[in-house]
Amino acid sequence: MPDYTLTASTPLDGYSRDFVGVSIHEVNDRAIVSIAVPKHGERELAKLLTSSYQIELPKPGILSVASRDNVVLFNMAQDQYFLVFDYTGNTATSVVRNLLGDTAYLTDQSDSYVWVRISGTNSRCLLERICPLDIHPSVFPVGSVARTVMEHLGTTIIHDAEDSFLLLSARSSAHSFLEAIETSAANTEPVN
Amino acid sequence: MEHRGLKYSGFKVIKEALTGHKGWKPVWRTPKPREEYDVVIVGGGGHGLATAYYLAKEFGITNVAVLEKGWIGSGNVGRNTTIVRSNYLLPGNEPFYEFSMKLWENLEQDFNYNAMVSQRGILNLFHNDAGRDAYARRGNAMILAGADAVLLDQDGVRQMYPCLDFENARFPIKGGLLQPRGGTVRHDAVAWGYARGADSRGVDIIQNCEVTGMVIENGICRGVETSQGTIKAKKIAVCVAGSSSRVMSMAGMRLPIESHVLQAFVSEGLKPILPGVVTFGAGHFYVSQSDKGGLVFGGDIDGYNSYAQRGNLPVVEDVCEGGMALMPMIGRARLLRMWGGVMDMSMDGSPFIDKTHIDGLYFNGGWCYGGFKATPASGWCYAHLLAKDKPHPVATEYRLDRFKRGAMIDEKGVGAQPNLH
Amino acid sequence: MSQINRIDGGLVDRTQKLNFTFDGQTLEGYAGDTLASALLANGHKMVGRSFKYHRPRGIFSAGSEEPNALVQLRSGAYQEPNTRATITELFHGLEATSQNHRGSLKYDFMAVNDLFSSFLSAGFYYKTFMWPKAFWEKFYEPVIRAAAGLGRLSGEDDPDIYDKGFLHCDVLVVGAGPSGLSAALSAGRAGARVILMDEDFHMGGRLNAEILSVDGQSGHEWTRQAIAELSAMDNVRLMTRTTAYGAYDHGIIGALERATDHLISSSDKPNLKKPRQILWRVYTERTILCAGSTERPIAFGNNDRPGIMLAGAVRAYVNRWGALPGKRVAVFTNNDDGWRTATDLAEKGVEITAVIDSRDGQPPVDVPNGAAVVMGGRIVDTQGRHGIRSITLSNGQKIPTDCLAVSGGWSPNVQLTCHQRGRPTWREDIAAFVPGGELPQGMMVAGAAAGNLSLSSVLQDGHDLGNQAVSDLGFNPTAAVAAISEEETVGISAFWYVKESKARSWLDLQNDVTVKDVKLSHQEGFRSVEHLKRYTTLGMATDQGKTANIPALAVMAECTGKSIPETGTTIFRPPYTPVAIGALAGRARGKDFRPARLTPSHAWAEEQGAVFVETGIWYRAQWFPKAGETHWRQSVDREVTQTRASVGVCDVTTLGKIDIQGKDAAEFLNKVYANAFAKLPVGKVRYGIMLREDGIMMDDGTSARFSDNHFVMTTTTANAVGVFRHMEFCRQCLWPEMDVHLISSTEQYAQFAVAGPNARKLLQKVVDSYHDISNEAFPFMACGEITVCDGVPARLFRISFSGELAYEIAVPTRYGDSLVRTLMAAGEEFDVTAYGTEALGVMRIEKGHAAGNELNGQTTAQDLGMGRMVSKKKDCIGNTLSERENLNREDGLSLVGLRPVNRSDELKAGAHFIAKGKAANMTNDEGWMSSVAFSPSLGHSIGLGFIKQGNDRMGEIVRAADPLRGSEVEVEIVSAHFIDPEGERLRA
Amino acid sequence: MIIHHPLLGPRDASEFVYKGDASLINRPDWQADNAPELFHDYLYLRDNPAGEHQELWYHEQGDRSWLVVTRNTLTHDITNVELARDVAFAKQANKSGRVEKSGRGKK
Repeated sequence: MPDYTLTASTPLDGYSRDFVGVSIHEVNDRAIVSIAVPKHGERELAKLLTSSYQIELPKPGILSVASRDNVVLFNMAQDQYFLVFDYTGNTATSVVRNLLGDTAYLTDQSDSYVWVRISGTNSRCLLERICPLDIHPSVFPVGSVARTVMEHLGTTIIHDAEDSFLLLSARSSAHSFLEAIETSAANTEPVN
Repeated sequence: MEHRGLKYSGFKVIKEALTGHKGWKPVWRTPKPREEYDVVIVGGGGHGLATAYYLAKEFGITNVAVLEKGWIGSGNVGRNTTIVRSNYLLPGNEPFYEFSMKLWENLEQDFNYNAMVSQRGILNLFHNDAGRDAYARRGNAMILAGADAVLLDQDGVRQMYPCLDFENARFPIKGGLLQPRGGTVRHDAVAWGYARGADSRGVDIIQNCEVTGMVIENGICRGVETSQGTIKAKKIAVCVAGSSSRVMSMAGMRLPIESHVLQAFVSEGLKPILPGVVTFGAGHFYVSQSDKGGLVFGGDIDGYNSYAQRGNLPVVEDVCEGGMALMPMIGRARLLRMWGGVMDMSMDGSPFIDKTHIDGLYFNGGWCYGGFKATPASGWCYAHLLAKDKPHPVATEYRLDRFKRGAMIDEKGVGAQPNLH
Repeated sequence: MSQINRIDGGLVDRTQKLNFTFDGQTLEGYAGDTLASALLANGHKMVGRSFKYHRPRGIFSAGSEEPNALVQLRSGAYQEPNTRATITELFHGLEATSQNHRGSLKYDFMAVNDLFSSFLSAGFYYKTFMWPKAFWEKFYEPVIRAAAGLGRLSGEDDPDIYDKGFLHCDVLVVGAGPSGLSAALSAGRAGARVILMDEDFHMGGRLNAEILSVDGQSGHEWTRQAIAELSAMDNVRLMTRTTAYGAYDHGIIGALERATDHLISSSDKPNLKKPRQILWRVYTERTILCAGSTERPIAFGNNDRPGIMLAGAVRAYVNRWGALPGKRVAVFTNNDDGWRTATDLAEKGVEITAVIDSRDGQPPVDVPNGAAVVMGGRIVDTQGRHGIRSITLSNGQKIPTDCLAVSGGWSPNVQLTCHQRGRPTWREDIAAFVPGGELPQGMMVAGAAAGNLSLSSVLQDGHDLGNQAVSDLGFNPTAAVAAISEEETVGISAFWYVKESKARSWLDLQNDVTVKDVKLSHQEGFRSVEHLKRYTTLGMATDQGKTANIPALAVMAECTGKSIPETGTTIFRPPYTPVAIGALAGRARGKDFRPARLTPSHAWAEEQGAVFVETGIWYRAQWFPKAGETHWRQSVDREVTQTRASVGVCDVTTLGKIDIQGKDAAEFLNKVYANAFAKLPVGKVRYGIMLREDGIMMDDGTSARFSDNHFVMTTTTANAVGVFRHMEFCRQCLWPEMDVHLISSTEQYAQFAVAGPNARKLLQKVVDSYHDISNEAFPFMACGEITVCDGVPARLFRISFSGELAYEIAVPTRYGDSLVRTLMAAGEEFDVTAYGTEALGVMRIEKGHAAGNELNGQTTAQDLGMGRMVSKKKDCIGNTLSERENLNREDGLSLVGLRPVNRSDELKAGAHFIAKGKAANMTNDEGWMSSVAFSPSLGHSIGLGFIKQGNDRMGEIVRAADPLRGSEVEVEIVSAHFIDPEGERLRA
Repeated sequence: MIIHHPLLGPRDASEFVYKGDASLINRPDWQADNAPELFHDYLYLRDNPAGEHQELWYHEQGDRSWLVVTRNTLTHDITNVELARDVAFAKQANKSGRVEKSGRGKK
C-alpha cells in the first residue's frame, strides 16, 4: 500500500482580484468531458442526452444548459462537444459513461484548461483589448460561446450572464493568459 | 562595343553640374520591337535585365529584346529589402550564391553605375543550442565553399549591436552567424544599371509590352504574342518571378511554384543607428538601415497565394512584434511605408534555371523571397544556359525535374509547402 | 515678451497657460494649441532644416501633411524623432528641439550643401562615387550615411507601453469634419453601431479653421452641438486623436489612437502607467471616408523659405488658434479659396500686402483694403535668409511681406481608397484626383474627400451617405435633413509652377526635389511616375508627398506632352500617416513577446534552483544544479550518472499527446505512420515513424493502444501542433469516411519519465499495489491504465528514451506537482535524481536516438537507419515518394556514431566530415556532425552525425572539420548505440 | 482578411492556418501503375492561378475544421467557403458514382 497521497492544485491557485468596474476570478470544480460523436451516431447520442441530462445537442456557438450538475454542453469541433459539469473527482469520464454508455467517445479534458471569469460593467471594455470577436450583446448574447485566439493563446469565450464572460484557455499557459487579462484590466481601468 | 551610350566619369559629372545638366541622355532607349530576335527575354526585372546584360557582355549575343509588361524594375527588384548575402547551407545553393556575391563585389565598375553595394555584414542570430548547431553546420558549409562566415557568441553580438535586448528577452540571444561580406545594395539602381549596360550594347528594352501568348509550333517555341504584336525569337527566356505560373501556363505548363505576397517596410529617415543587417532567430524580423536613414525591415510572407502586391495587418504586427522583441529602442521610430511583392515560392525554397521540355523555351524562376541577392548570378547563369544550352557549373541543380528524382534543395527542411520556405 | 503674435478668437483656452521649450528656450502657449500654433504665436518661424540642402524651413501647413516643421519631441529615452509640430498637441512641459543641423539651427554647417546643389541633382549618386573602387565603402558612403536621416533615436529601449484592441461596428466614419459629423449623425440617429474617429484632438475638421456658418449659426457652434448629440447616443463611439491609417482586405481598417501622448511631460510619464498609443483593428460593415482634402502649393523660385505657407493653414492659425503667422501677409493663389485667407485675415485687421492670382480676369471677391491685386500674376522669386522678407513678381515688382499664403487648389484625401487596388481618377473641373471606382470593401467616400469642395455640398453628401450606409444594412434612416450653409465659390484654374522662375522651385520640400529634378528625371528616361519617385525620391519623405506628388506629376505631364491622367497617378500605400513601430507591436516585447507554457513540475523545479531553457514556447528545466556545482557539466554529468546507476525523473509533459478514438482508429494510424500499426495489441506501445507526403521524416513517437478503438499517440515537443494539424487534414480531407476522432490531451496529463535500474522499485512505491508492474506482467513496451497513491488514475507506459529500464507515468495535470514531489521523496532511498533536458539529450545521444537535430526535415528514414520500417505493403502518407531515386542513393547518408580518436578531443556539432588526406572543401564534404555530448558513462565526447555510406564505413577514421571555430578533430565512425547496443537494460 | 466559416460565421483569417491548393484533397491511388508520377504531380505541381483559387485553410484557433475557400488571388475576394470534409465526400461520391451522406446530422 503506497504511503503517499497526491494533492490537487489549480492552475492559478484560486486567483481573484477586483479592478474598478471589473472582477477577475479563477473558476474551479468544473469537469470537462469531450464527447466525440461516432459516425452516424448522432441521433442515438442525442436521444441519450435528452433522456439522461434533459439536454439537446447545441448548434455551434450556442450553449445548451441543464440543471443536473449544472451541466453545460457546447460544440467544440465538427462532431465534438464539451460537456461541462460540477464535479471534483478524478474520473469525470466514468460519470458520463454511466449515462451515455458507448454512444460517444469520451475524453477527459478537466485538467486541460484554466477557467477565468471576467465580470462587471467594464468587462467588454477589458475584452476589447484581447478578444478579436464581436461580443456586443446584439451579436453575442448571453448563452453564446466561441473559440478564438487571445494574445496568441487559443481561448473559448462564453457569455454566461449579463456583463459576465467565462474564458477557457490552455492550462500550461495559464499564467501568461492571466497576465494578458490583468494587463487589459490595468490598461482600461478608468483613471480617477 | 562598350558603352555606346554615355560613360559616367568624375569629369562628366562635374561638367554637367556646371552646365545645368543639359547633356545627360536617357539611361536606356525606347525602341520599337523588331520582328525577330535571337533571344527574347520575358520580364524586365532585375534578373531579366541582368540576363540581357551578361548575354551581350559575356556571351556576345546582342540581338536581344527584354519585354516588360509595365516599367522596368517594377517587380520585386524594386520592392525588396535590398539584402545581399551568400550564407546558404546546401551544396546545390552555396556556390551559386557565392558566385553572385563575387559579382556584386565588382558590379559597379563592371557596369559603370553606382548601385551602392555596401558590405556592412549580415548577422543571423540564434537563441538556443540547436540554432547554434545548425548555424555552425551552415557556417562551415559556407567556408568549405569559399565564402566567409564568423560565429559570434553573445558578447560578440553585443559588441556589434549593443542596442539589442540582451537583458529581458523571451528568447535570449545566444550568438549569431555573421557573414561580413553580406550587406545591402540600392535595389532600383541594379535594374537601371543593368538596363543601361544592356541597352548600350544593343539590347532592346521594350516597356509596356505584355506577353499574351506563346507561339509554339510542333513542340518548338518560336516566339511570343505581345500587346505590341508577335515577336519571333530563336530562344524565349521567361524570367517573371511572381508571374511565372501565369506566363508558363501560356505554354501549357504547370510549375512547382505558388505565388505569395511578401511585405516590406521602411521607417522614417533616422540618423545612423544600425551598422549592418540583423536577422532575429526567434521571430519574423530582419532589418538594416539605408543610406538615407530609413530602417528597412521585413519578416515572413503573408502565407496565402496572392498576386495582389499588398498584404494584411496580422503580418505587419507580427513583424513589428519581432522588431520590438529584438531591439526595443525602435518603438518610437515610425513605420512610414509598407508594400508587397509577389514571390515565386517554389516547392523546396530553391530556384530553377532550366530548359523546358518545349524546345526554345527556357525558364528562370522560383526565387522565393531571395531573388534580389541572386540577381547577378541568375543573369549570368541564365545567359550561360541560353548561350551554350547547358547549365553553368554553379547552377547545375536548379532543374525542373528535381522533384521527380527526389533531389530537393530544401534549406529549411519544410517540404512541399511553399509558404513555409 | 510672450506670445507676441497671439490675437483674439479661436478655440484655445486662454485660462490654461502651458509652458514648453523649443531648442531650450522656454515659451508659453494655451491649451488647445498645437506646437506649431504656439510657436507661431511666439513669433517663431524657422523650425528646421531640409533633408539634402539643409535649407531653413518653417511651418508650412496646419495638419498631418506637414513636410517641414519636424521636431524632436521629448528627451532621453522618450525622444521622438521627426514629430510634426503641426499635429503635436501642446502640453505642459513639452520639450522640442529642431533637427538636421550641425551647429545651431540658424547657423548649420551642413548648409554648405546648398552651395553645391548643382552637384546634388536627382540621381547624382548613381553616376559618381565609383572611383577609385574602394572609396565608396570606405569614404563616400560613410559621409553620406552620416548626413542621412532627420531625427535621431535615443538608442535606449522605448520606455512607454502600448496596447492593441479590436473594434466592431456597423458604420465607421473616418474624419469628423462637416461631412463626417453629418454622416455619423445620420447613421447614429438610425440606430446603427457607429464609430466616428478623427486624427485631430478637436472634432470639426475644416469647420474649426473657417468662420463659415452652418444652419444659421457659427460653424464652431454647430460642431459643438453635433458632437453633443452624438455623445448622447449609446450606439455611437467618438474617438479623437485616432487616425485610420490603413484599409485592409474585406473592409478591415487599421487605426491608431494616440491615447496619452498629449497628457504629460517625459518626467511624469513613468507614473502614468497607461498605454501611450493603442492600435485598433476595426471590423465594420461600412466605412464612410470623410477625410477631407489637402491644399497643395504652387512651385516658384525659392518657395521654401520659412513664412511661405499653405493659404488654408494661414487661415487656420488665425481662425482656430488666434496665432498670427505674419504681420504683412501676401497671398498667391490659382483659385477662389485662396482669397478667403485674404478676406479672413483682413477682417482680423491683418495687413494684406498683395493678392496674386495666377488667373486672368476679375477678382472673385471684394479686395481687402490696401492690398495690391495682381490678376494673371506670377511670383518668380522670394528673399529672406531665415524667413521670407519679400517676393518678386514676374514683372519685376518686389513686395515686402513676412508671410506668403499659397494655394494651388485642394486635393481630396483619397489615400485610404487606394490601399487596396483603387486608382484615383482625374477631375478636370477641380484639377484634382478623386476616388476611383474600385474602393475597399464596404467603403464609401463623402465630402471633400470625394471632390465636393463647397461646405453645403459636403454637409449634404455626408448626411446622404450616412443614410445610405444604414439603409444598406437594414436600418431605417430618420427623416432628419442635412445641415445647410450658404453656397460659396470654389473656382479654380490649374496652375502648377512658375516657368519664369530662374531660381530653384521646390516640389517636395522635405526631400528637396525641385522642378528641375523632375525635368532631369524626364530627360534621362525616368518618365513613369514610379521611376520619377524612385529616381528623385519625390514623395518618399515622412509626409509621403501629400503636398508634392500632384504638382510634380503635373510637371512631368508637361515634359511628356501628355495630360496628367495619361501621365499617371501615384498609388498610396498604408499608412496614411506614419505609425510608431512600438504601437504595431503592442504588448509583444521583452518577456511578453510570446506566452509561456510551464510544465506541471515548474514550481517545484524553480524551488530546486533549476536552470530553464526555452523549448518552443515551453520553459523546461535544463539541469538542476546542486550545491557546489559551479559548471553546468558537473550537474548534467551527475544527473546522467545517477540515472544510469540508480534512477532519475524527468518531466516529459511537453511531448505532444493525442487521444485517438473510433472504430477506424487503428486503420487511421496505419495510414499516418509509415510502419505497421493495424495489429498492435491492446496494452502495447509501438514506436512509429511519420513521413511527410514527400517521403521525408516528419516526426517520430509512440502510440499506445488502450482498447480496440482507443489509442494515445505521443509526438515530439517541437512537432506537436504540426502533427495534430496534419492528422486533422488526413482525417477530414483524405479519409472522411473513417470513424476516427482526435483530441489533444497534452494539457490533460502531467507525464514523467522514470528511468534507471531502480525505476521499477521506485514506481512500485507509488503505484497502487493491486497493479502488477513486474517485468513479466508489464514488459518492455507495455502500457496500461493504473492508479497511484491510493486511487488516483494514471497511465503507465514502459518506454525508454534513455536506454535504461524506464517508464513514463502520466497523471491528471492537477496532480503533476504533487507527483514529482512524491517521486522524489519516495526515491530518496535510491538516491533518485531529477534530470533536465540536457541530461535527457546526453542519454539519448549515448543511446543513439535521433532527435530534433537529426529529424531536421531534410533526412529520410533511410538516412536515419530506419528505411526498412517504411512499409511498402500498405497505403500510408509518404511511402510512394520515399522511393524516389535520389532518396535511395547508394552513396546516401547514414546516421552513425562518432568518437574522437584522441579521447580528450571535444567534438563540435556542425563540423563537416572530410576524408583523411583530402582538402577541406565542398567537393570533399561527406556529411556533418548533428549532435554531440560529453558522455559521462564513457568518459569522453561522443557525437551523432550523417556521413555518406556510413553503415559500410564502421571503424574508418575521418576528420571532423570545423573551420568556423578553427578546429579539426579526427573521429572514428562507430555504431550510434554507444550504450547497451543489445538493449538488455530496457528489457530488464 | 475575413473568412466566413460555414458553421461559425465571419472570423479573422489570423485564426486560420493556410495549406494551399484544394487539389491536395485529391490524393492519388497508391496502387496505380504510374503512382510515382501521380504523386509527384499531386504534391508538387500547381495551377497557381491569378484569379479564382480553391484553397485549404485550417481553423486552428477555432473549431479545427479544414475549409475549402474560394478566393481570388488578385483581389483577395472570397466567394465561397465549404467544409473540406463535405468537399472530400462529394469527390469520393463522384468517383464512385454514389452519394454518401456527409455524416453530419441535419441542423
